[in-house]
Amino acid sequence: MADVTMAQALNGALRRALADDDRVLIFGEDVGTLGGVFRITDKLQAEFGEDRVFDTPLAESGIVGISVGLALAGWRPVPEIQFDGFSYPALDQVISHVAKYRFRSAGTVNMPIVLRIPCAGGIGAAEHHSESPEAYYAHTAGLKVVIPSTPIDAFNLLLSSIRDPDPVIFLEPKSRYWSKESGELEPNGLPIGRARVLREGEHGTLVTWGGMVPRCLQAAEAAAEDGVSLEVLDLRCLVPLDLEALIASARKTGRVVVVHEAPMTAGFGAEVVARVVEDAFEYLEAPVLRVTGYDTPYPPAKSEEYYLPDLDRILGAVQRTLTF
Amino acid sequence: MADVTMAQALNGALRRALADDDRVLIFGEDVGTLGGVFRITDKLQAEFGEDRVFDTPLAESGIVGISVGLALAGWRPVPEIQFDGFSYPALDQVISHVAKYRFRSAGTVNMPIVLRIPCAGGIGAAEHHSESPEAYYAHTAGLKVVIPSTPIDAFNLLLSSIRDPDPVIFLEPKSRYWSKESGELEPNGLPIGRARVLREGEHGTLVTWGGMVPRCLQAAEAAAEDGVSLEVLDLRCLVPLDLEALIASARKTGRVVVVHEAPMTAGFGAEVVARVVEDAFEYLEAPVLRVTGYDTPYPPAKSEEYYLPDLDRILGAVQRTLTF
Amino acid sequence: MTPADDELARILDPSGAVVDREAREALDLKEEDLRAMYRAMALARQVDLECTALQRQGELAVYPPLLGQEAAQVGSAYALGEEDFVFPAYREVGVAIIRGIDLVEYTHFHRGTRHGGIDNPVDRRFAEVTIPIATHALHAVGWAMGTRKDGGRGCAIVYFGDGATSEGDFHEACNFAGVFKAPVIFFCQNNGWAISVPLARQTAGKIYRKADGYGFPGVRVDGNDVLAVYRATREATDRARADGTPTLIEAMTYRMGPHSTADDRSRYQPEEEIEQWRSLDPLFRFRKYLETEGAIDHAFVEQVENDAGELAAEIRTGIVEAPPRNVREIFEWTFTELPPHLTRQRDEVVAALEGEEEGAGG
Amino acid sequence: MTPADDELARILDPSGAVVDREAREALDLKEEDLRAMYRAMALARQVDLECTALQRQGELAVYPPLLGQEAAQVGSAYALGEEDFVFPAYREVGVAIIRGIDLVEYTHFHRGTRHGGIDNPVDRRFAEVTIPIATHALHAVGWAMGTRKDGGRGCAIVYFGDGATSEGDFHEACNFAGVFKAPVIFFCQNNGWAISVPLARQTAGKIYRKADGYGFPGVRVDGNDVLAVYRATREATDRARADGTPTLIEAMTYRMGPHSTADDRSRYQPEEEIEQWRSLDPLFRFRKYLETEGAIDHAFVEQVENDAGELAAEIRTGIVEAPPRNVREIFEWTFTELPPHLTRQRDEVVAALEGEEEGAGG
Ligand SMILES: Cc1ncc(C[n+]2csc(CCOP(=O)(O)OP(=O)(O)O)c2C)c(N)n1
Ligand SMILES: Cc1ncc(C[n+]2csc(CCOP(=O)(O)OP(=O)(O)O)c2C)c(N)n1
Ligand SMILES: [Mg+2]
Ligand SMILES: [Mg+2]
Repeated sequence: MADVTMAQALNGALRRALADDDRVLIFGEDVGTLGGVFRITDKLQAEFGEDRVFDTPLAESGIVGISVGLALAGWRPVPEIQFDGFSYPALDQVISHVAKYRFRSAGTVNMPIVLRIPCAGGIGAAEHHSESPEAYYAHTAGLKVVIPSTPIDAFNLLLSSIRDPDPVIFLEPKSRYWSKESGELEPNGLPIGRARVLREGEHGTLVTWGGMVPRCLQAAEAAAEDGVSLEVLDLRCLVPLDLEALIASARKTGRVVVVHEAPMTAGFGAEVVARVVEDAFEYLEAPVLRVTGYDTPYPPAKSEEYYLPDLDRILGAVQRTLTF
Repeated sequence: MADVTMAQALNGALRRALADDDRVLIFGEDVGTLGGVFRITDKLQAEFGEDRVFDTPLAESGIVGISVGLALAGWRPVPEIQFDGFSYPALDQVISHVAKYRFRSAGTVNMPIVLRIPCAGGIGAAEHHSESPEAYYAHTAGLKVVIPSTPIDAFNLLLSSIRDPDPVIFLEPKSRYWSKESGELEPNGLPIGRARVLREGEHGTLVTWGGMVPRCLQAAEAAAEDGVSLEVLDLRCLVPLDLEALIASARKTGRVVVVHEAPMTAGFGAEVVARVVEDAFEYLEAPVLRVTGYDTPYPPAKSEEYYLPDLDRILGAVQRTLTF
Repeated sequence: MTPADDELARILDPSGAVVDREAREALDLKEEDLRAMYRAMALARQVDLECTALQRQGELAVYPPLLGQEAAQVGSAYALGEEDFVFPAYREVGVAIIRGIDLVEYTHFHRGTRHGGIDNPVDRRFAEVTIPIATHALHAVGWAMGTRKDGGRGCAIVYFGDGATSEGDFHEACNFAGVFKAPVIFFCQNNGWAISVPLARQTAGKIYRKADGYGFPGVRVDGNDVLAVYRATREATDRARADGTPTLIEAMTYRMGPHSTADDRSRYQPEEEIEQWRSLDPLFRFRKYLETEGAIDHAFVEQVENDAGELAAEIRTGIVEAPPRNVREIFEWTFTELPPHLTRQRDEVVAALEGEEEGAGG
Repeated sequence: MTPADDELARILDPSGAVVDREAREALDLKEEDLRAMYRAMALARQVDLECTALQRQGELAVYPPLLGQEAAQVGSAYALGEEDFVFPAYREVGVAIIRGIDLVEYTHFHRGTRHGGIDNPVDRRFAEVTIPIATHALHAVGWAMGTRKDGGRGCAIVYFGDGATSEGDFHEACNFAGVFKAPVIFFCQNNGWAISVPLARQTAGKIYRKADGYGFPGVRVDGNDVLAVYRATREATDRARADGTPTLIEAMTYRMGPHSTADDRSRYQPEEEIEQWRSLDPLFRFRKYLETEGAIDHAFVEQVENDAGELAAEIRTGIVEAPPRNVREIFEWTFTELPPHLTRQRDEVVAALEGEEEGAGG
């Protein structure tokens, strides 16, 4: 089995979706000739033609807005937003229409739109290129929110997202684009909404997603050296949330630390805390803690190492729960 | 002391701000001749002239975007967005610029913008007119988020918000516009960031804000009849959050229920839970629970009574914490 | 901005006299078409009055009257083919009538019983009523792009007001339509006002001339002249079907009523202006013309009035007697399949309601 | 879209010969102005090359070259007065040079040491570097409205690309400017590409003609002719100062480099096109003209080259030798006063860092 990067895996998923379903359309800024600034759509236009894969004018609200119309015409739009920070001009179309159209039509129209957004930091990018907007989408009822952390998951979750009849915000952690995994790019039927235990543990659980997954695994590794056994749960989907897996792990270890890149206040970590507290309170040995980006705008690239949760901060929080 | 409605109080605060500081500008859709669809800007244009109070074209991103420029020119913009559901087209300007400009200029430029948004439901309004967007703003680092529930608070908090050198999202719960309070419209120096205990209690705390405040007071009233003494905490500001007051009350009663209108998932209620758990864990007798709008788009007016937290749901949650 | 404007295309003058005989002759309208158009305009007016009354009586939450805009709506909608897709804003009862939309369901939107107002917009080729201004213009463009990819000959028509032209989405929609040659008709009912904001505060340009910046034609037409509107729209559909060329039509009309039943227009709308436009009534103008041409007679007019009354009564009964909707629906409408967290919430509500019912019953 | 376009205003042809003698004579430029403009263009080119080199050497995170756009930037910026306010996008080093911006601080933006790049934009009359496309056009309009309220005679100039004209914010900005008579110059550097998307996929209209839809003038100018650009901008500032009339200037130029140092333009940008534009080099053209007129000589050109080298070296040293910024700042930049939750977070970081230092020291 060959190594694939997440970028290749996503490209493979899109190619497969285009081949399997001739209603799938891919479009966005620079996705055609260029193949996307991250090459996720590399060669797809050449292979499937300009009718299926096309560049749009530079207008994000437009990109998402035409997706609604294309869906009404029976297509399955898979638009790309170039970077997290440029997803905001499209928020009105996402919140007011993509998320609500099924509801507004009394359930008579589906919106099978997958909005792909490269997201989050850790790659030394310029301003507005390292945002973690997942909480905005997770709070918007009517959207599913998927965020893979490994190539094979990315492949399978993108395929399930495209097959899903409902709108999916598909967040791609840029810091994982070049991560490798060995495995086949063959659909494994993985549905949306299942978390994954990446490492079993006894003394505590690290709950995380996206770009923070490898760091949590490292933290678990480091903790193990000190005799602390940490479970690592990769949520993979924020909506629907895999409550079962989350609660099972929280009940098992009794100590939970949530780790994410976005600012702490009203981040999705708070939702994880609230769910754990609601359903596993009597099993908790310590407060559920959060290790997150700070409540400041994302800093300049040279400062991001201080901003993003690092091993020290993660292990420090684990320590606080262990010694509570 | 005469009774004033929240609408009158807000109008009074704007009038006073215009009179006290000739850099204050008020603008938005229909705020001039019409005085706003809720009459919050009633007569202000006649009094202060078209230069200070003016109608804009129908474009929310424009309204917020020019605010940034006006602030750079030394003005204190107090723009109005007509309804919650129409604040979304402006989210990019809010997130990418209003919230970040001070940061981007390495602290050398302030953005003293107060963005007023009538919000939330309970008034039988049409689609897109009953949204509770507070979590989007609270999660955006660089913004303060204020949401008064009574006329006198509204008056004072609006004045402090306008005096604040940083951007404030000022949410006005529409269901409270016609609520009355007796008191003077005289500034009392109330700063941003202070919660208020509206009712003292022993057995549990209801944490809430905006349109749910009166309902929580009713719930406390009803509980009292059954011998259950509930404290009611009106947060008034979500950012900065009055952690001190929140934690004090949680520690005192050991049981907390958060009540808000917005959908549950990743709503600001989750943040309240997470803060309470972090700082008052050992005092908690029961899980911190949330009673909120459901995770669906805001329903048609005729169904909103089922959607919004009601006495039964609030008291049910209280009961769950009491019998935990 | 009065209908005397130079660039205004017109076939009938305000008295109903034909000012452009050639254009009139060239129209592919039979007498029965003319009668159908008149009938639709008259029905629209009656339904509109009924809805306003229903709101005053507390049966509707709010209603935005179309009074005065009947010709713009009916003239344009009548020019469409079955394969065409309508993207309405919130004031398009006249269009809904032409397109055979279930007006009871539609009016439930304004009652606050449901959102959107249209069941199965895809089959009906009539999108959900849309309140967020100009957002639906992009939906129209997307649909038009999509139908062209399928080799369809349909075009999309999106209705919006003068105020809508200020929104970014209007611009992005026009620009996408130009670039992708999307067969869309951007139909602007310039009724002079966006709530309290007059056109002059909305834009310093002319609306129909904005089209040039996107590389497609823009035309201005007397929006109270149903025949001129029909012609302009038909020409636009022809262009759209031929090679996907979009058109921006600016129909000069006037909002004779308040913005909505919640509006107090006495604060801003000059009485004289309303008075001036009263003499330009589109229904009156068309009736005069049809009478002069002998296309309709008194009996026909009476019959239409009867039918209109019946339709209005049907709507009233339909909405007033409708059983309340089941609150379960709001969970089922959200996603195709209920995810666990929504199942939990749905079950909670249902249990509570059943508890209440049992409580009440027992 | 070649410079041979009909509607293109031009004073110098590509060889540096004067094609519009009358226009040339009418310019209020003394010889020292011409030299200053040449100098700025040459400095811009050198700084640009240096920054590209710095990026290749890992000293900058990413850099978007302005190569080929020197005339558009310098010609327009030179026409401004001190009281005018510049709203740059991210490619405006040429403008920054004319406006005396601290290029070390500015380059720190591209190094990833700080955002924005400008300390105290209000005093500098130069707004933060802005990456989200077209968003700053609204800031320019707001500033222009604001300065007019104060009776100021300044105008705002906002720089953006051809791609930016597709965004809703561009439209809203133009529309607000028209309605409020905001003294703004919308300066579009149409360099043919928005990353990999050519103009034809960006809009089906002509950019300068979009202005008409907003009720103000739009002009197209040869963007590689620094004198024509100067004249167009000066005329625009005159109009703006007179009564607030905005202008949209479309400067036809070309992106001779990649979109940014991260870009692989071989995937989309035709070599022949680049070749064709190479012969239209703005710096060469202006130098030829100045030499012919005897306004500069070899010594001057050499001196400028020297100065440019020094400036480039200063930037290099300035950024490479800058001490790292203190991480405390990111907390202090967020709000004017640290709220409790940020104090807590700041203290955590500071304690951790101090712990590390102590650990390292002890
Ligand atoms: C995005 C958005 N902003 C504001 C509103 C509130 N609003 C509803 S109708 C209206 C005026 C619309 O004017 P126009 O486009 O001319 O249409 P008309 O109502 O005159 O038919 C406004 C401001 C809205 N519905 N959507
Ligand atoms: C809102 C937004 N969307 C996307 C981007 C990513 N992006 C950066 S530059 C660019 C192309 C801009 O083209 P143009 O406006 O022509 O300016 P140029 O780069 O050619 O100077 C794109 C798509 C962005 N910065 N902002
Ligand atoms: Mg109107
Ligand atoms: Mg360009």
